[in-house]
Amino acid sequence: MLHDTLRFFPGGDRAVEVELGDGMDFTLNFTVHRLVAAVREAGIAAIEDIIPELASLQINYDPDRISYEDLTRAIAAIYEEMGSDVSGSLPSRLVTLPVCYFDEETTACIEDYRKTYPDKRFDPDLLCELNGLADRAALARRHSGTEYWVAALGFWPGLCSLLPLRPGSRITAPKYNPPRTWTPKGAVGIGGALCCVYPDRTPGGYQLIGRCPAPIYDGTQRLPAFRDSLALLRAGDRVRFRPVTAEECAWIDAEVAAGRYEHDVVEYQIFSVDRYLDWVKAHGEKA
Amino acid sequence: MTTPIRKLLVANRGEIAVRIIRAARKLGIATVQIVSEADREMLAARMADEVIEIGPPAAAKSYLNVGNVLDALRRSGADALHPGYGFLSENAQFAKAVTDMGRIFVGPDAGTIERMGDKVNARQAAIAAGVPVVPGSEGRLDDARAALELAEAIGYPVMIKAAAGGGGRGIRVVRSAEELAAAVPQAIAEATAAFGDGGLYLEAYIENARHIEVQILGDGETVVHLFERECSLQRRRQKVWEEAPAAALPAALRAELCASAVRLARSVAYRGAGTMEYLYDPDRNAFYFIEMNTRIQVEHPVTEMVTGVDLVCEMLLIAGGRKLSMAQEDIRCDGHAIEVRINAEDPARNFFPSPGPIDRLQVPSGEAIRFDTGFDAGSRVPPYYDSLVGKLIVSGSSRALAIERLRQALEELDIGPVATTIPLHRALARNADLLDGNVSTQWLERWLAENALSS
Amino acid sequence: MTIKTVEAMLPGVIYLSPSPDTPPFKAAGDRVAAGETVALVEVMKSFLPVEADSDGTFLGYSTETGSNIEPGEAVCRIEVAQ
Amino acid sequence: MNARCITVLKPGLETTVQELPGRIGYLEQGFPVSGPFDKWSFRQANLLAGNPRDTAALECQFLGPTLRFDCDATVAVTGADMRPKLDGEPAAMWRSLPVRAGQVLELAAAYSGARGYVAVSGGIDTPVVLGSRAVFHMARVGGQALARDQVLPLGPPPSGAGDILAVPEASRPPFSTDKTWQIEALAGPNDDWLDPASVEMFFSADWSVQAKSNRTGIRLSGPQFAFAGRALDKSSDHGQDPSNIIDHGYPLGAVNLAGQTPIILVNDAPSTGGFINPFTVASAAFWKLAQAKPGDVLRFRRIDREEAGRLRAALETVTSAGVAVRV
Repeated sequence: MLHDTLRFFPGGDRAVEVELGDGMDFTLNFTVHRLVAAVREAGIAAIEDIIPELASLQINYDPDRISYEDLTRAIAAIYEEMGSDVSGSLPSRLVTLPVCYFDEETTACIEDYRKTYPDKRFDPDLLCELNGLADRAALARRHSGTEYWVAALGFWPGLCSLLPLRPGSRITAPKYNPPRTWTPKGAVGIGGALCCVYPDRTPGGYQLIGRCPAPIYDGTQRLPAFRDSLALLRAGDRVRFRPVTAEECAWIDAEVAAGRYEHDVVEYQIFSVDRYLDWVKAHGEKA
Repeated sequence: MTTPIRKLLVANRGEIAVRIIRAARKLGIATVQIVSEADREMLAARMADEVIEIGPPAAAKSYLNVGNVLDALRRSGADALHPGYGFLSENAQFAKAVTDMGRIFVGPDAGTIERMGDKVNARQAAIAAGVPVVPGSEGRLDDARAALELAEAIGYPVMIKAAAGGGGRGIRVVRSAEELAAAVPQAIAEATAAFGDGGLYLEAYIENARHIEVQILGDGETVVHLFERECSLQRRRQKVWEEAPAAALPAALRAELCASAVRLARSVAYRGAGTMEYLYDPDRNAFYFIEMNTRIQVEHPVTEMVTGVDLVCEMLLIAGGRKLSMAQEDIRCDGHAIEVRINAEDPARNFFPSPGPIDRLQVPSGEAIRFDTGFDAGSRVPPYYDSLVGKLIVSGSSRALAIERLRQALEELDIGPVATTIPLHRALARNADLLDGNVSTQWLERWLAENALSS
Repeated sequence: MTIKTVEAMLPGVIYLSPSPDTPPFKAAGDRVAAGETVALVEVMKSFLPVEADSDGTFLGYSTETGSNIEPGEAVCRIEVAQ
Repeated sequence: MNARCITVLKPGLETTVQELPGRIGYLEQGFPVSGPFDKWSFRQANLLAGNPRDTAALECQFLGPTLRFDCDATVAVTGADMRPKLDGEPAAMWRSLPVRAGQVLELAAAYSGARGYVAVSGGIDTPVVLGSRAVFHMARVGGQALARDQVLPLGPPPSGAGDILAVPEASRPPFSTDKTWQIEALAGPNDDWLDPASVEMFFSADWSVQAKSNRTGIRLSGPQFAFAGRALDKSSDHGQDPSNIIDHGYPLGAVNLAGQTPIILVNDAPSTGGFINPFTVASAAFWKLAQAKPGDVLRFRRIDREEAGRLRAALETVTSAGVAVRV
């Protein structure tokens, strides 16, 4: 749900939170990204960083170059000009990531947690039950049967929040409580209505369903996909998961280790929200 | 001389406890000594008629623990309490609790301690009594113009400091209007960055300040002074060497200084022994009141040596309700006395505290030599309290003779194996600046920075 | 015989046992060797050992587990045979 | 002629290379800004070493490193008092120290403050990663904490180096002597999620710094918060706890409320997350957070943006070149 106008919340003397609406859905997030693109386009020199998030964006600025009042006025004007009806298009790369569902490493991680918290239901079983899926194969089919929208990145370098684009592909789950102390690098998880890939071995709270052997974070920038950054994904990209066998997964691991792996990235695609929303309507569902 | 006090609780330790017990004995008063677990064997405990243990070594749990000290007072049946110096001696609530129990607190009443113990209040009282204070801004200054006008009135050099700061923070000295104009914006920025408050104070900078203090005695009506002491030799604001009278004070100014102290004490109907502390500015030839101590001071013996008055006895007599036994004209200052503080600190290791055993304690004796200590051979200096081992006090008919006597006495004084500051005093007693009386409150730190001492 | 005080090097929270459900590192009367851990200080999510600096007999702790400690504060006392 | 470098003999406790302004422009991919925690001490160290004030230098935490200089250089030590020694002799802080090749600088545990800075003429010349040499240790971005025997390359010495400079005491950051710090903070962005009485409570209570604090967050202990209607009656997208909110950006210096534990998000903090940030510390007050030790008490003083600007300007003045004076 979009607010009627932007709401500004100052975050100290160097940041402002710009809230567009209340809720977690694609159209709201798409509007966030359109506004971010328009603000970038405007080239306000005092802006240092912009963080697009699910329903809001944060702007870090140099208050000695622009006042809070002038900045928020400028952002409101840009939004006004852009119009709040959801239409238009954005450049969007399509990244295909291999995933080995219910692999050994994530299974070991879940078992490790269950040693301390034996009541914790095994993650894939919990997901099947909560989402009315017959078995693990059905869970893997539901998960890999859609493109995902990279709604935001944050919390940890390269950690992404993915929203499923295909109606009916939504999988929901509660988060671990308390969180895990570790998660395998590349683990694929579900929390709330979001999906994520863990960029590194970090603590975490999403329910785990598999592992992606293609790195989405490379601290040493060794692989060609990391020429410009240590993180693979950017907000506004789309991700598709391609199921692979344990054998193929091991082969990819070896290619990565040898520094040869090339990510499957289709650059320069344009994502048209009008065509997408038409498609959703044709599927008889609301986005 | 008689006093209604029959039994006195000594609420302190070390040399001042011994000193109080001696005075009490002279007046026929029984004594009760409180001790922490670490002080059971100390000299004062062995001298007192009774001993009450009040808690573990840490001062906060024993000598500073109001509940425990009051409990000891109740149990002891003492009708008076002498707080000495430090610990609870200037704690107004404690003094009130003692009198609320129907016992005598040897010192001024709680109201006076509270009023004169607060620097700001004491300064107000001094201004009201016509006692000069360091000239400066009455309130905050927030801009350069006000600072310039005031500095012109006071005369350079002046010192600017942050209103919100403390402990010498944010102080800078300027010597001309040009320097002031440059320094004020910088000082405002520093104070803003440091404290979130850019307000400044400005006051006269006293380049070669000497610390001079006046001893007074009052009985609530009459106040007399016992002349002044000079304590300019200080390290980290701790006095190291004290003299009476002050060597460099012109006679006319001395009379005015002592009179001002009497005036201030009289204005608050002071009762007991007290000390008015001043800075003397030789360049402006002026003195300024800084604060008052409402208790006996460590360096009181130098005053006793030159006046012949037993200050601790007088305190007990006044506390017992007697009027002053002497008039101002009865008090004379004869000769010169010097006290040096012997601390268990190693001057060769940057005055590192060195508590430990005292196996050797040889004290010089003779006419005009006094050694006040809370230890004897076989004791230990515990690590929990201040490091004062003893005070060597000498006098002579002139300052030069007193210094000569001090030098000899320091040669004879032998304390060990604990490290002490005796080597520092031996070096100081031979120093030309000191012999000439050419020192200031900054002198010792500067001298220490330039001269390595070996123990 | 001299009594030595072991002091904390770092500010933080002091722990007198290796983990919450184990007994303290040392009890009165225990032998202590120089370099042995007698407590832990937690700072910045790291646990750093407080080590005895001489051999001797452990006399007791001077602080409580879980309390805040400053550099230079006493952690425990050790009687050192000379 | 030796290469211009430093060898790490002892690493200290998470000693890192830091640089200003930090890693700018990568927050949207989840990279924190990093950079020195106490900018005041950091810049003064650089000025004393003859460097531009934002040059890469070392940040030491609680326990400093031991470093051997493999070339002649000018060094400066500022910040927490880690009692530096040069070849075993006490060395002065807050002034330029000329060192010769082979000399060893040793820093001990911090007696006052928590973070010390060591700047070297020419600066530390580690590789630039995503625009900065600042290290985010936890994710190994820009390198990680110093390790024993690591060799740190130095940049070319600045021209005109070699003056012996000092920062007068009045211009140095004043560390608390009574274990309490006044921290200037602004309300927002999410103060409307708290009960108004809890907003007032935040600015009047004593908050104690937990030992679990580090460069990602300063964890506080103190009284409990009560929430406003907005936090208690919200759509399920926000999460179950009253302090949950739909994932949003985290401002630097935000007082992040996860359950009832406030965590001030500092230089290496997460860029986004799902908890509210009712208050934000003024950027010019960060240095105090850097120097607060476990058990110290923080008291927050409410200020507005205008006053935050005055504080920034003041900090700018005391970290500008003129502050270091010739000895």
